[in-house]
Formats: sequence, C-alpha cells, structure tokens
Amino acid sequence: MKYRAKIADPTGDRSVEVEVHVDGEGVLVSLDGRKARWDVVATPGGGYSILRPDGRQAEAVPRRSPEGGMKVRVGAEQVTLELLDELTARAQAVAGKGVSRGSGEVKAAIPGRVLRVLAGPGDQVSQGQPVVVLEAMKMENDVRAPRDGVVRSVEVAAGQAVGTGQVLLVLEPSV
Amino acid sequence: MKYRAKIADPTGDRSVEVEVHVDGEGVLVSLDGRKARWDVVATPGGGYSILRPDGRQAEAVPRRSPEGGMKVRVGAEQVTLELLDELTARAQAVAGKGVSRGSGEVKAAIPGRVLRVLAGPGDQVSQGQPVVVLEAMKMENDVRAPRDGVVRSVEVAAGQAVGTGQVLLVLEPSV
Amino acid sequence: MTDRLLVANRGEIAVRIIRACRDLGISPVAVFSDADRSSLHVRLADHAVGIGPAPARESYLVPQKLIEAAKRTGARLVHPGFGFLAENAAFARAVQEAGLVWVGPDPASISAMGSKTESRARMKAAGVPIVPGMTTPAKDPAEIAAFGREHGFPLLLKAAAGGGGKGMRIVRSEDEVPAAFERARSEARSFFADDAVYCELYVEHPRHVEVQVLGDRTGRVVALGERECSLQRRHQKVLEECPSPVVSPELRARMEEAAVAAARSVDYVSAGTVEFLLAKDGRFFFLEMNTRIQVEHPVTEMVYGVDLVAEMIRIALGEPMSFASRPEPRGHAVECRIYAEDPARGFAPSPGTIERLRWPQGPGVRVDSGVEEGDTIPLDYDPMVAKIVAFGRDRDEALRRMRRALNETRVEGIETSIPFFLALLDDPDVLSAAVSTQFLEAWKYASPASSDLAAEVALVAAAVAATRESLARRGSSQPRSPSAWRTARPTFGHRE
Amino acid sequence: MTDRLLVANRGEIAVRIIRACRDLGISPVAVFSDADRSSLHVRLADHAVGIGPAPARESYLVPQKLIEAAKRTGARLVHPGFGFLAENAAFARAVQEAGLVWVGPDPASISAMGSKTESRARMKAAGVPIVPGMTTPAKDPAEIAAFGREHGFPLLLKAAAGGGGKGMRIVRSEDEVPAAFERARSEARSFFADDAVYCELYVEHPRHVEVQVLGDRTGRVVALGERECSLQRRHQKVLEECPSPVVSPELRARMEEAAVAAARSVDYVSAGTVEFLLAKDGRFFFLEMNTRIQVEHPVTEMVYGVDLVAEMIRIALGEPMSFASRPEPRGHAVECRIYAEDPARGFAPSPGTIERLRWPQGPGVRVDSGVEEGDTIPLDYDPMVAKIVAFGRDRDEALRRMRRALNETRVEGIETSIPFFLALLDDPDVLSAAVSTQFLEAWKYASPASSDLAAEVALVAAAVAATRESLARRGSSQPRSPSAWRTARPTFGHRE
Repeated sequence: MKYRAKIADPTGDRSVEVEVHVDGEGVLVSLDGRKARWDVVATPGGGYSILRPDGRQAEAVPRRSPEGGMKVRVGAEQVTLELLDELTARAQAVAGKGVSRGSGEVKAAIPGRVLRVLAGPGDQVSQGQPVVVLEAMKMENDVRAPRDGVVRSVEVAAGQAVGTGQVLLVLEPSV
Repeated sequence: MKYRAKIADPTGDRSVEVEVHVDGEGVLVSLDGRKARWDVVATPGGGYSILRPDGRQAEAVPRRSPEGGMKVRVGAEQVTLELLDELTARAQAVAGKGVSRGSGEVKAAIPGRVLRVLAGPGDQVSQGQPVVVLEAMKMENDVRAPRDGVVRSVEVAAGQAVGTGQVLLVLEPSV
Repeated sequence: MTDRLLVANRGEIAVRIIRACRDLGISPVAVFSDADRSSLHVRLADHAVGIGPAPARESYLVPQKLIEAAKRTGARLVHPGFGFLAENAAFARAVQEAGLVWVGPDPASISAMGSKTESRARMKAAGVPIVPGMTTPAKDPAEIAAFGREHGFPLLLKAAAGGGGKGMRIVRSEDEVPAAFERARSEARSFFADDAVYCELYVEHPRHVEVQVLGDRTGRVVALGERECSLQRRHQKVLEECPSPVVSPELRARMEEAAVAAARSVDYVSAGTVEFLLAKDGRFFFLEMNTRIQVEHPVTEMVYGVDLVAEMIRIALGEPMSFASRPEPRGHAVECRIYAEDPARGFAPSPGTIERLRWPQGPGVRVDSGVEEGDTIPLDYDPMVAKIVAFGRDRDEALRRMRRALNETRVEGIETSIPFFLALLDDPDVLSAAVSTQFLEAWKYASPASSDLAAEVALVAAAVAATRESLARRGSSQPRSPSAWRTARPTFGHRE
Repeated sequence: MTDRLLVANRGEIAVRIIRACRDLGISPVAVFSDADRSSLHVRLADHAVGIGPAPARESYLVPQKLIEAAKRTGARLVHPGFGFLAENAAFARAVQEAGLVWVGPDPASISAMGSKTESRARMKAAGVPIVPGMTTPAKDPAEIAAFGREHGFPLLLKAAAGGGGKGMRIVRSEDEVPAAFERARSEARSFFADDAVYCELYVEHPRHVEVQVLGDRTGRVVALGERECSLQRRHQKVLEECPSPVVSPELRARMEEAAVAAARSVDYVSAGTVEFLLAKDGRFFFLEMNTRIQVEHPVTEMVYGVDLVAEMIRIALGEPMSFASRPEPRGHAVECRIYAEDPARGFAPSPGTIERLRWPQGPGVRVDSGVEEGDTIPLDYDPMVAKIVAFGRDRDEALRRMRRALNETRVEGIETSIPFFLALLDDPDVLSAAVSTQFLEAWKYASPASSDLAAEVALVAAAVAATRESLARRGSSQPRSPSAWRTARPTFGHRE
C-alpha cells in the first residue's frame, strides 16, 4: 500500500512517499520512488528486524500514539510520524488541512489524578494558561489551554483518575 | 468448579479433591474439604501470584502439557498433575481406567529431525527397544517402544522434521 | 527456624532487599498496597501482606500496619529501604518496642542527624567541616570584611529574618562589602521589617560528593570511598559514580576521616552516607547524613566488592561486618536512574503498562529493577523503575559500557529517561566531569533529530504495520501471523 | 571511519562479541542462517548478512560465505567466537589472505596446538608437564615396574595397537605388575593381533583445571589465574568457577608459569586457555590448549576485572593489552551453563518458543544470554541458551548468589537445566569442592518431590486456570481479563 508520511523532526517536518508491497519474495519498498527489496521479519514484542538493501540492520517497534500518528522506536531512537493512505491524503489535500484541529477538547496527555480544576464553564482562558493540575508519580503537572477561548464544559472533578487522551474540559469551538 | 486432581510425584501419585469458586470477594478454595479464601491475581506471562490464607506467597504458572495433564511451575519447582472435572472423573471411575493407554501410537516427546527409523511394518519390537532416532540440538535421542508389540505402520521417514507429540509409528493395539 | 525479614517498602529497593535476604538464607516478607498486589517485589517474596489503599499515607507510611504485618508473618527483622519511613526515628523506635529488629541505625542516631541544627552542632563539636557562617548578625561592614578575610570570598549576605532567597547578595571581594552591606540591610528591612544581616561562605558551583560509611556493634566504623552525585535535576540525583573523578587519594582520605568522625559523633551503626559540598578549591563541607541505604549504593558495591544491604542485615543481627581488612576499591562504576518519564515532554510522568522490556546484560552491567515485562507502573509512587549500573576498569570504560547498556535496553509502552541519559553522556562536560550541582539547571534536553537510517527504517516499519492492519481489517486472506512477513529471499545477503 | 567487525558465530557468544564491539566503539556485523534470521544476535547488530540454510555445514561452517559477508559489509575484523570455525587454522589463514584481521592467534599457533602429537612434543620441549608415559612398548614387566617406581602408581597398561579402552588395565602397585603385564599382553594379542603394550601414569579422579592466558604482539604473555571445570556431563563442562577451590597460591604460580611457557612455545597472541589435569597429589599435566575464547571466560572476567573479548580485539588491532600491571584477582565467581534440555527426561533437548523469561538481576549476577522472551530456540544448534554467572567475596557467597539467581529465573515454554543445577548445588561434595571430572558420571539427577506448598499452590493455580478456560468456552459473562481474578478482599492481609 501507498502512504504519504510526515516525519516530525526538531529541525522541521519532512514529507516522504512510502509504498510497501508484500509478495512471496519479501517486501518491495518504494521511498519517494526509490524502489528496493527490504528484508522485514517480525520480532518478539510487536517489532520488526529490518534489513535495508545495503545490509544495515535495525530493530523497529511501531506503535499508534494516543495523540494520533505513530511512534516508531528504532534502536534507542524514537521517530514520530504520521501516515496517511492515498485516499485520506488526497481528501486532506483538497480540504487544505491536516488532522482535525480546534475541536476545543482539552485532553490529558498523561494518566493521573485530577488535583485541581482551575477554570469553570464560561471562564475566558488564554493560550498556555494552566486549566487543570494532574498528579502522577509524586509530581504535579499543569494541563494548559491550547489556545485562547471560553470554557464550555468541565468534564472531570478533583480527585478523579483520568487516562491518557481523556477529555478534561471543552472550549467553545474556535471560529 | 470441582476437580479431582492427581499429582505425579517421584514418591508416588497423590489424589486431591480441589474446588475453586470465584465470586466478588475472591477465590474460595476447598482442598480435600478444607475451605478457605485464597488471594489469586494474574501476573504477566500467564501466571498467578497466589497468597495462601496464611500469607505464604508463590508465583505459579500452569500450562497444558503436550502429553496431556498440566505442568505448574511454582517458583523454581515444577508440579505435574492431571485435573479431571467431576463428570469426567465419574465416567473414568466407571470405566475403571485413567487416560487412554495402549493406543499403540509411538510419539515424539521432543521436536527434532528423524535421523534413522529402526523398525519397519511387521517387525516385532520389545519394550524399551529403540525404534526411531531423533536428532535435536546436536544430540541423538532414542525413541523407544513403550511395550512389546508388532509395528503396524511407520509414519515418518529419515530427514523429516517432527514436532512434539507427532506420531512416529504405530504398534498393533495391545490386547 | 529460618529468620524472616519484613521489607517495609516497595518497588526496586524492596526487590534489592529481597535479594540480600535470599543471599543470606533469610526469608523475605513483602507488604503491598492495593496498587501493588501483583508487583514484582510481592512475587519474589515468601510471604506478602496487604496494608491498605494505594496512597502511601494510608499504607506504606503507617507504622502500625507494617509492625502488624511483621507480627502476623513471624518476621523478626524490619528493613525500611529508602524513602517512606526509612528516616523516621519514631518508626524505628516502634519497631524495636514491638520486639522486632530494626535494620538500620539506632533511633537516637536518626533523630540527631534528622535535625538540621542538632546535626550541625554535633559536626562542629566533632571537628567535621561545615559551611563557615556567622552565628550572630553583623554589626557593620568591617565584621563582614573580616569574616571574608578569614574564610575567603565569595560570601553570601543573608537577611537574618529572611528565607526564600529574598534579600540575599553575593559579595565577591572585600571592595564590594560596604555597598552590598547597605543594600542587603535595606532589602532586609523592606522585605522582613528587620535589617539584621549575616554572612556565610558562598560555595560556588559546588560538587555533591558523599562518603559511604558502615558501622557495627563492635564500635567499628569504616568509610568505603566516595560517590560523585553532582548531576541533579530538580534536586534529584540522576547519575552517580564511584569514585568521584575529581577526588584525589589525599582528599579521599580526609573526606573519609571526616565522614567517620561524623558517624562516630552519633554512635552510628549500619550503613549510612555523609553528604558533602565540595568546593572548587578542594574544601569540603558537611551537608547532611542520610541514616539509611542510599539509592546509589550499587556503584560503591561494584567498586568495593561488598554487599551493603547484606552487611546491614548482618550488623542488625549483632554480627560484626563481614570483612576484617577494609575492602580496596577497584575500577569505576556509574549508575543511571531510569524513571518512567518522557524527556521529550518536559519529563512528564509516564505511568502505564510495559509492553516490551529488554534489560541490558553482559560484562560489567548490573540492573536493579522493580518491574518486569507486562507489569503496570502505578501512578501513586516515585517514577523510578530501575537502576542501570555499569562497571569498568576505568571511568572511560564504565561510561562506554553505560552507553552500550542504555542503547541495548528496550522499553515499550511507557517512556523513560533513557534518551535523556544518552544525550547527557554525549556532553563533553559530563565526559570530562566538569560539572557541579548546578550543571543540569542550565542544561536543556532536546530530542535529537532522527538519523537517516532511523527515519527510513521507521517509515518501512510503520508502512508494513499499517498495511498489515488494513489487510486484517478487510479480512484479507493474507497471512496474519507475524512470521509470515519473513521474506523468503532478500536481494541482499546470501541465502541459497 | 568506524571499524566494523564480523562476528562469525551465532547465539550467546555472538551477542557477547557484539557487546565487546559496542564497548570499544566498533560496529558489529552479524551473519545468520535461515534458522537465525530473527535471532537476538542479528537484532543487536548494525549489519546482518544471510549465509545459507540452517545446517551449520551449509552456513556457519563455510569459510567463503563468512569472508564474503565481511567484504560486502566492509567489515575489517573477523571474530570466530568458540565452536564452528574458531579453531580452524585454514579459516584463520583464509581470513588473513582476504586482507581481513583475524581476532585470534596466528594460524600456525592454532595448527600446532590442534595436533595432539605436535602439541605434546612442543610441551615436552618447553618443559610443560605432560602425563608421563612410555614412548616405546615395554619389553618386560621389569620395565613397567621401573616406570612405576619413577613416576608412581597407579599405572595404566595399554595395547600399543589399541583404542576404545580395550586391552587397558589399571596397575595399583608393583606387586600387580607381572600378572597385569601378562594379561594385558594376551588381551592385546587377541584384540589387536599385536601383543605390544606400554604404560602411562593413570591420573585417578583428576580435576580439570585450566589457566587463562593472554598474549599480545609486543611479545608479552600473561596468565590470569585458573578455572576449575571438573563438573562435566558427557565430557561437557556444566559448572565452572574461578579460582579453583583447591589451588593454593604456590600451585597457581606453578600452573600459570607452565601455561605461559606453553603459550610462548607457539608464540601465542590473543586469549587462550591451557587445560591441565590436576592429580590428587598436586601434580598437574598438560591436556590441551584451546586457541580461542572459552565458554567459561566470564568467571575470569569477574574475578580479574578485565574484558577478555575486548582485549582480543585490541590485540588483533595491534595494540598492547590494556593493563600495565597484571590485574589482581578479587573474590570468587561461578558459572552455570543454561541448556534448553529437560533434566527430568534424561536431559532430552527442549527446543521451542520461550513464552516467558525472567533473568536474575541485582548484586553479583551477570547473565550472558542469546535469547529473549518470545524467541524460538532452533533445533539445529547447540542447546546452550545462556550463562548465569554469580560473583561473591568468597566461594560461599558466590554459591549462595548462584542459588538465588537460579531460583529467581523463570523460563516457560521450554525446559532448562536449572533444576539440575539447583539439585547439584545442594550436594555436599559440590559445596565442599570434593569433585573430579568423573563426579557427574556417578551422580544422577532425580526430580525432587514437590513441597507441600508447591503442590497446594499448583492445585489452586491449575483449578483456577481450568475454571477460567471452561467459563470462557461456555461464553460465560464472567470477566475474561486476567486482572478480573484479582480478589477484592482476601481473608488474610489488611486492606481497608
């Protein structure tokens, strides 16, 4: 299958077209049009041992990230990327937008216990302002507003345990 | 559920009646009529951490054995046992027999490659006589006839890879 | 009858103590909160007792529950580990009063060292150097200047009524004294309505160097070298080594002598650590004494070839320490504390289930872990999940082994501090040991850019995984077993 | 450019060599047969090359494939490990002729030591003790008696044309010589149609003690103490230790001197091992020299604090060994070879998939493993999957640590030799080191009876698992997640 991939990198995102085709002979890989046969075998724990055509070997473990996208551990490195299949990529290109933004949901990036809720429905908050404090592993962690806005609803209460990705509060949709 | 268990032991087999009942409160265990609540929790790898009512803790990993029955690793010890539920136990008691015996099948107890087949159809073999040689991990391993008998059929050929429990040859059924 | 020891702790240090018990033929008893019923320290113990809800204050911090657990299981000894109640003199006393054996120093030693003021007074009396400071407010600038001439500059001027860093001024030379004195006075007046100021020596860019001591009931106290623990984040040590790369044999001898004097001043029995600030000019000053086993004790164990936890237990049983002549150091050891946290997201806690775990092995590598593959790290406790320790014949070999060990480790399902350590071990100042306790305040972790290899491999892995997923969704007849992805004949390589 | 080293091996020793590469900053290249494509040694390497089908004679034993793999990947060095082609002088020569660096001794040294007769002749010339024996047939009983008077009894009378133990007789004293001579002659005549007999010293209940040597291109050769390897099953060492519990410092010095002389006699460079038979009376005799790294090298590494594999690589690169003064030994180390075999079924091979794996950790424990959880152990190779090594300040501590380490280990899915070792480490003769190479011939492993605790716990575990299974089969609404079996309130313990 063919995908458009976006690799997140501190020096800027990169976009690559990747196609893999599995046949009786192995995995045929095309990276931005460069075609070659790679040797890919599954390893314990949901990973792969990947042999590049030049014999370079690396262990890679791809996982769906709770925030969407994928994280691939390659040896001790971690690569964050987004993979869109052709149809989705085309649709997004037409819409001129990446993944949904501005839905207004403020989510927990880590699991934890809600220590304090710092904003209530109707409150005006500005980008970066702490709105909820989560406690995990003896540390307090601020959850900040992703943009300016007005709080529509608070979905959690102090003392409550929350999981990664759980909605903590909702801002009015952005205009 | 209620089971009759037979524990294989070098000093002789022991038979125990065991009943477990899982309810909202935990696991109610009866061992030969002695009833108590045990604390049983699952651990990674298909095992359990088991707390006996007196606070004694042990890790136990039960597995079905390829030869039938179960093997339970308890710490570094291994306990081999057979577990029959009430119905089966009653049926076997009526039949006056344990698990099927004398079926005449000679099976591979380990995976390996068949190096030599030492008996052919029609051959008379006596108990303990090597009938097949398996090779595994740089070692030759004799498979011996479980009893006196006549070979009815040979199911494998030299060079063939076999798995644990695979039938190698069949003796005429015992009378 | 086999002796039983109750481990009044959880996680990695509980496992460490259980191993010492096994090595001594003592039967370990674990305690667990509701969040820890299936934790590794419970699974490795012979007995286990539930002591209440997840929050530590309702379980691991309740002396009576621990003592009751010991009594129920027939445990005779109690080892507190570190953290929780390890330096709580009242708990130590309660353990003893319950007729149990406390594996640690006497409650009186814990109390004496637990008080900042009492411990300083005792150190002064014992001739252990403490940071020089005035004990009464300065009447005039001349008094400050005289103090500086005696103890050296820079000095730190402080408001006597102050706190929180307010009203503090650094004075770097005698010239600066008069002006600084006036400013400090006026600030003190406006912040605290009290213009009394005093000064103490300001130890700039100090190192944290601590000495391991061990005392037994025969009255013997020995020092087992020092540990360098200057690399600290948020006042938490993250990487420790033994010996300190900057301590000479002469300095070591003087620090060890001071540490033994400190321990003797409180009749110290068991393993303990005397922490010092080491100034750039080679002077060192007593910080505090930790009256318990330390997180970083394995680096000392590897270099000195002793088992400190086993020694603590022997000593608690009334035996002398197990060595007649003091063990000699050999080589160098480094420890990295592996936390369940995400360096790429500001070190946010990362609890969760460990889906895949490979610890490093082989020569010179020791791992002390509190978790296994498949375990879930609870939210409720300290995020340290393991310690990786590397030994080498010299510091260079130890550091290279540590890099190898960190690179060999695989943890999936949670994030850990490993990428942080790999970056840290690339820093020239860390490699040349040119650090102080302030080093990591300024040092910022940044996720490294992916190498070309990693990016390519990641793309292929992600695309293969996504293709498998979508084939599986479509109920395709494509093989689903992972091994079916094994290719029969790659273009590279030589399979005939 | 980073140097690359091709590891011409698989399994545990390949992983060990890869670690040495990492510690030295050298990039490791793995080779794999079809059975090993996804093995750990491949996953830990930077490059990997397929070299053919599973049978070793079509892959790991084909010199040309290995050399080609090195050339393709730009590897400059080749390390053979042990087994396979490690002591094949022709391969070493081929590697050198291909312009690559052989990590091992010169091919000539390998050849000289590879021949039983040439090595004995060289040892004789070098003054290294070999088992005394007549080099021509005995004319009469008097000649045998004279030999016995010179070298001591018992003697072994052998047919000159013999083999396979036939026609051999043990002579315990001079009195027995005449009768034994006649019997041996007549047996030799009837078995081999040749009545020539000769004799050699019969070393009864010998110990296997070997000395580690290391030589470099500066001409320096050092010995790094001895290893005791008397515990052997089917001529395979199973448990080794360093130092030998019966070798005194004086004897060690003499054995080390002999070992260095043996190595010098073949201009030995790299790590090697000189094996001796140690007689009860303290005499020792050259057995053979292994011109490669040994399986049991980690016990020496732990006691001497050196990395023998890294030294081999340094020396191959032309560097001198890394230590100026000879490292001093410290403490005691024991190794158990963990095989995939079932002691309860006559040590039958037990290949398969490792469903669950916990290696031991903590103080004094080193694991060198070739497998991880989830890996499958192929049928095609040696059944050794790992080595567990325990270090202690003395032998007693090392043995207790080993017991702890073995008890801590969990392997599910295959059987291993761990129960055998746990039984062995309970044997008083093993604990007091009263063993010889024949010890395990007579020693029979028997599965121990289950303890009452184990039996009870096993029953409950089996019944719970079976109940879960049958509930699952019936599609019951009972929770299927394992954690749902967690009980809320046990009668024992204190959960509030």
